[in-house]
Amino acid sequence: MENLLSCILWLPVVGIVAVLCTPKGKDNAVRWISLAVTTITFVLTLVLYCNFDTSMSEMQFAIKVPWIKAFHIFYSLGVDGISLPMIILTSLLFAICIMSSWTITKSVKGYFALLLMLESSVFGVFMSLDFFLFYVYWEIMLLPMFFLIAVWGGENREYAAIKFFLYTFFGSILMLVGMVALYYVTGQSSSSFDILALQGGNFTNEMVSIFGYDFHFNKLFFWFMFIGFAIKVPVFPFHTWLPHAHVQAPTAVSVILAGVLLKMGTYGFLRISFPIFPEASVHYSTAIAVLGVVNVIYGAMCAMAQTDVKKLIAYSSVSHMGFVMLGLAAMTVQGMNGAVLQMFNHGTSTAMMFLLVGILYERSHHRWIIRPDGTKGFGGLFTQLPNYSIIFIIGMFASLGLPGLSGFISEALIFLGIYERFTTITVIAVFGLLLGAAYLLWMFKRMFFGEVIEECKSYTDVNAREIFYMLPLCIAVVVFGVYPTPILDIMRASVGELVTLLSRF
Amino acid sequence: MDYTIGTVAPILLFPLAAFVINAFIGRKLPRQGDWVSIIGILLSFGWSARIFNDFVFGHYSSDYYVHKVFTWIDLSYGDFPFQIDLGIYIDNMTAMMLLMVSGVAALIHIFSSFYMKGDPRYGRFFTYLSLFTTGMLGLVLSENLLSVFIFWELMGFCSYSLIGFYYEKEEAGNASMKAFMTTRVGDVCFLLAILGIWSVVGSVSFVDIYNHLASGAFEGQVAILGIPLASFCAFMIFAGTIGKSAQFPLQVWLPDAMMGPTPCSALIHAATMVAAGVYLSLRMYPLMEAGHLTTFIAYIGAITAFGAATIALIQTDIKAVLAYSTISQLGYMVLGIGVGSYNAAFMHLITHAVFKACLFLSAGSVIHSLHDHHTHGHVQEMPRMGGLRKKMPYTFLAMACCTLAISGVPFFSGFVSKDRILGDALYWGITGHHAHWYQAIPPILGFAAAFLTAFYMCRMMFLTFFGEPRDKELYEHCHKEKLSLNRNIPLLLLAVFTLGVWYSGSLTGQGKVKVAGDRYEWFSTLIEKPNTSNFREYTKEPFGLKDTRGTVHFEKSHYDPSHGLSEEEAHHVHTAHNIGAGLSILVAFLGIFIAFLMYIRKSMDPGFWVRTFHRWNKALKEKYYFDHLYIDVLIQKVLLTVNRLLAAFDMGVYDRFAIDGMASVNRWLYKAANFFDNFIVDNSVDLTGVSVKFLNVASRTVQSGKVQFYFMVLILAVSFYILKISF
Amino acid sequence: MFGLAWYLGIGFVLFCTGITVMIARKSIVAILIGIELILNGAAINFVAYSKFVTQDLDGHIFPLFIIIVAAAEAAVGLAIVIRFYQIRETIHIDEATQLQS
Amino acid sequence: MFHKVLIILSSALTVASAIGVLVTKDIVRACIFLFFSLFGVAGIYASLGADFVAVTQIMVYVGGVVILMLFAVMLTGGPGKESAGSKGYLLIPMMGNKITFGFGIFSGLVLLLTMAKITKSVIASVTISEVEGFASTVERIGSLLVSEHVLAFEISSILLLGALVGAAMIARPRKNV
Repeated sequence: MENLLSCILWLPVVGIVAVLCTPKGKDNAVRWISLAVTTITFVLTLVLYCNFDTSMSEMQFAIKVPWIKAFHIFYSLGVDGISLPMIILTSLLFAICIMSSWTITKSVKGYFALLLMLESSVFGVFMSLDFFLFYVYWEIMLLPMFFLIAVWGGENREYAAIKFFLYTFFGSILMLVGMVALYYVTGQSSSSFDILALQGGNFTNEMVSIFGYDFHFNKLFFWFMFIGFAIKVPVFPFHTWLPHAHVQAPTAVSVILAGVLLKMGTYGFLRISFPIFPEASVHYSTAIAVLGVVNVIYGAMCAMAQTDVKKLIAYSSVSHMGFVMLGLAAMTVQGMNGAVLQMFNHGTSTAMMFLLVGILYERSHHRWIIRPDGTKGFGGLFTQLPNYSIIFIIGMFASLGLPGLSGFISEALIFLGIYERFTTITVIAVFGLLLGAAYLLWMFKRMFFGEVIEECKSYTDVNAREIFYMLPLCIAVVVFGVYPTPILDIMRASVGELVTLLSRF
Repeated sequence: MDYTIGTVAPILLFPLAAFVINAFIGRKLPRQGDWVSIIGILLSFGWSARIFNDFVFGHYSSDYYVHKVFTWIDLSYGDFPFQIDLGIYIDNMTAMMLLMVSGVAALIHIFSSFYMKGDPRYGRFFTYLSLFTTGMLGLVLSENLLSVFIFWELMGFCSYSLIGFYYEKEEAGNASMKAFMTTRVGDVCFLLAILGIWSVVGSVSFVDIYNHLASGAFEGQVAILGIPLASFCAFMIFAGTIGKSAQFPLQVWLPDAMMGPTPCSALIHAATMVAAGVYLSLRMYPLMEAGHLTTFIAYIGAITAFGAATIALIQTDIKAVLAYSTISQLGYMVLGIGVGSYNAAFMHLITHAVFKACLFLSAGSVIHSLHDHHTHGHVQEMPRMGGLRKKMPYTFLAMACCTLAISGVPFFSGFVSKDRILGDALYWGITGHHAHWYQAIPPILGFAAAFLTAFYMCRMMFLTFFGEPRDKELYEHCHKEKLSLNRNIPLLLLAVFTLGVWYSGSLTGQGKVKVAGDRYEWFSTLIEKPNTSNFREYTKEPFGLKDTRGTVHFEKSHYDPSHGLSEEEAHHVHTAHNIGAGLSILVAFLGIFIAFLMYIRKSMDPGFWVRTFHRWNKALKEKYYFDHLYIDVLIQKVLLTVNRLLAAFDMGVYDRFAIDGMASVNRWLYKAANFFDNFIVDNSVDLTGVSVKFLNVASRTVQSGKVQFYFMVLILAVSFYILKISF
Repeated sequence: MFGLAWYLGIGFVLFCTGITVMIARKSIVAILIGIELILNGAAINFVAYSKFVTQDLDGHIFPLFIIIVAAAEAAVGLAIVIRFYQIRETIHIDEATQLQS
Repeated sequence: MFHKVLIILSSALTVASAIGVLVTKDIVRACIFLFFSLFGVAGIYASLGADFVAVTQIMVYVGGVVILMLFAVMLTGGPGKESAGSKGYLLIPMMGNKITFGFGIFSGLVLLLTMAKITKSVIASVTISEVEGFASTVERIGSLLVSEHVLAFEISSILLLGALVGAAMIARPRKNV
């Protein structure tokens, strides 16, 4: 059991080797190997879930081995209630993405190897308990993303890939500065990179002097970390990489990007920013809430004006991640739990949306709701693709927060959490739900209702493979919408502990 | 019956099971699974009837209730308790709602098997119906606002799907989206109310809210901008009602909702779902009072009742007339809430559900039998009908009963409930002690609307069933109606329950003209405003235990003609009611008479009135320009423009200049530095040509991108470094 | 006269010539030749030191490995040259601009 | 005497040929000069008493690498094609121009200066002694290779294998270019 995490972490790496060793031309073997690896990983995460003790808030399955002794860097892994849902989500989405990528024909080997590499690095981020290790995985993750977008993307892929890379890299550099600063302020001791040892708000009295000005250590470096993670979320002024990256990326990468990678930003808040700088977090929670509500409204309004389906959904991700930010700013049990739940639920629902758009794209090779010349890109899909439409309805209503589907509970918990602290902000943010329904339904109306337009008549309905990989997500969306307790139980203790910590400041 | 969640849940679970079965394997079942849905709702009806029997004929006490909860979400950790409960809350009102909803729904299910026959998506229609019934029954059984909200939205979804049922039509898409979005405006407000209440009560259970209202927890709390919390929450809940029950100013969606199949219009957009808003306001009535919102509510109700009735005057589509009459009748219920006529408002909800369902089903029966062989569609336009009573006598009979009921003719249910609302409004606004001058308008509008209602309903009847057939071909193709189980029986059954005697022992419902005596005033006796002081000592009852309340003795309620008022006040009230009853009979018959003159005797020319009030007529045709205001101005001009500007700003300005601009800034800085260098060199060094040439060579070499040059620089730099440090 | 300094001098002359060749020449083959010279210049140093300073045979092992590495590098490098020639029909190093933006 | 002659001859050969590599116009000639230069280096090894290294040098370098280079030159269009920059009276080598040549010489000289300085201090700091006599090193090198340096030895074999396969892979003619 001690090595379970390492198994999950390194299994995709084994998969990479296996994929690379496959003889040329055996593309199907590559696909099956990747699928097998991701499926086994998913099963292993389920084993992890079954053996997880939900009553504990501490790290479980922890392992700590020295890595670079000179700098007190450890290979230190562990999961708690915040990271476990993310790990399960990651492994599930990757298995689904492998299935959805079956139709990729351009350098199959490289594509699947990069996907597996991405999976391993994402696991690394969610499991690391050593700040240095966390940072390393955080950076490694950029590499496969860059190539996946730049090689397998749409027509403007280089621009999007470079933009994505530079944006995120800018954030990581600020994070690196913060990490190094922490290393020196803790006296380069054996716990300088230990995330668990750092947390608890030990830096309330430290001051740093930059260019002759004195700053509170924790307030200054809270913002360094904040920007680093906020770019990944993305929070309002740093969000513009997202539409580009989403529109250009291939379907599976969009799914991973929206489903998992955005969560790494908010996970960073929960794992690093809030526990290490609790005082500054509480002090600046209003700012976080304001940024969150701007995200919600701004993202939704931008989404409404889009004529490209994928761009629309990309902006809706901006809007939905704003809810997560609101939940984090609430700093109450319901808000925080809602935020973590929203991270999970957004992962499933938005993954559904991107997969569905990808399925459509494979048939139509364009994504215009309304083309630039004013004609309809799609029309009457409901008549043409009945089964597809039903799945689309489930995904769409989960995304707009219909009760009974997953999005609602997390949003309700977030609102319940934040109302007492920021009433005005809540009143504004609730109207984000309205806008959210508006742009999704408007899109749905324009694409699915009415007579079938001429070019849509050749589209075929979803095939068995597509239904097969949409099914787990549909089930997750419905089941966790009705009965979210399995996930809430995992996270309750860990989130509660974090709230207890924050409430002391 | 032992009331636990387990024993009550089947009401909900039967239709739910039907939904699940139909959703997954419905297409493979014989008859596409319609019998599954029908059996589900019939079982549910049986169960509801049993509860109704228990509550109405068993305990016969107005403050008896059953309240059971279980924990749905528990997030408590350490010092932070937080849990969300779900559960059931059954009192007399719930019991009646259950019976009404399941009964009406069962009949509509049966009728649908006639109306939808041959539709390519026959099975799917029943799937939606089952889901909808689940939602409505769940809403009625809910013990807290959050679960009310959940089922409320679920019904919104069903409504969306059913309005968009004929998705080949572009207008169906527009209408369904309009319906969902308009009601969602109210829903969002409702959610805000939940949040506000939660911040004080720590739960949104009805009993907890009553408890906190009784102990005055809402006093002194401020929501935002200095608005008292009670007013804020009450307003927001009422905004939910406005959205769901299509009140002014969010009434626009309901007429468009008639795009859906007629049985679903009957079920959702007339009888049950739209009444959910009123039901919610009734449940939260103590909060409305605490928030001092009643006058506002009365105004909204009166404006809606009157405005919708005027629009209904000129409609030519039979379903549109019924849609506007629905809005108008819902306006009456809201007016009833506003004027404190709790009991009558709820009674009107029930009676309206029955006769409006019947009206819609009758309309469906008419529409279904009128088949245009040129367009292959059903005909809904009244100008093409006429004289149909000979062709379809049973439909005519049912519809006539309902028309009399809705017009407020004595002996019919509409008269009993509407008359009491109008009487209470009269007392509240004009004759009562506490009546202020500004309260006089709602009752006046109410009576005016009653007159208009009688007129336009009779106009509809006369245009449809009387006179000569105006479209001969259509008339000839219409088959003679035969008595059939799934077509006429539901109509006639519903028509039977439009008689007033089922609801009240007296003619006016006030015990004034006693037909059968006090014993049959069960409705007035059983439904009373929630008395919040009863809940002062309330503590939560946990899941699954036996009903502790069974041991508590409740006084059997008796009919009290003076409603607990002092004798003098009761006299005033009764006087007002007598006047009100007289007036409403008068206006009803006046309306019928004028309609008779215009459309049967033809001695009055409707065209004259149209010409005289042509500007108003135009406004009515445009539905008072609300669609124009909302869609063309607010959404197209304002919201979408703002959105487009924002999106253009985001990608075209912010991203292009602020983010990508970083690169340009770098390039410009480089150029500036380069220019500066050249400039300085040009002017300060005498050897201009040489220096320029050298600089050119240098900069070209530096920028060459050639490996060897870089290598050389590397060598030189290393050499320099070594020479510098070691020697 | 022919002590350590002599041998080191030879080695350095070889090394610097190699550097100069690398910088001055534009042919990829010539650059590879320059690299060979550099490697040999370094190898001479090892052997010279082993004779005059440490007096063991470790200094002889290193030239062997250098030779091995040089052989490997030459093989791969020349293969790249040939491939490059197939694509560009020249071996001028300034033509290798595909990675430039 | 033989020893001194050997030293002088091989040193002269090495340096002169290296200069030749630098200044010659023709790439084939550069390869030939390299051949001689490496041969001279082998002679230097021999004069240092490193018989085994000297032989290896001749076998691998002179016999292998240079021939490989000649092949490469021939496969890539042969000599003369690239000597466009070599006109005028100045002896500017092919495939370069005056500027690169100048820079090359310049940096070479700077480096030489640097190295001379380093060498001066190094020689001053080490104790120089000379091994008397000459004994064959083959046996001892052999045992060193399989005992102390066995890891490096094995790795180098893998490296060679990799280089071999890699070179074959890269140079393999493909149609779809």
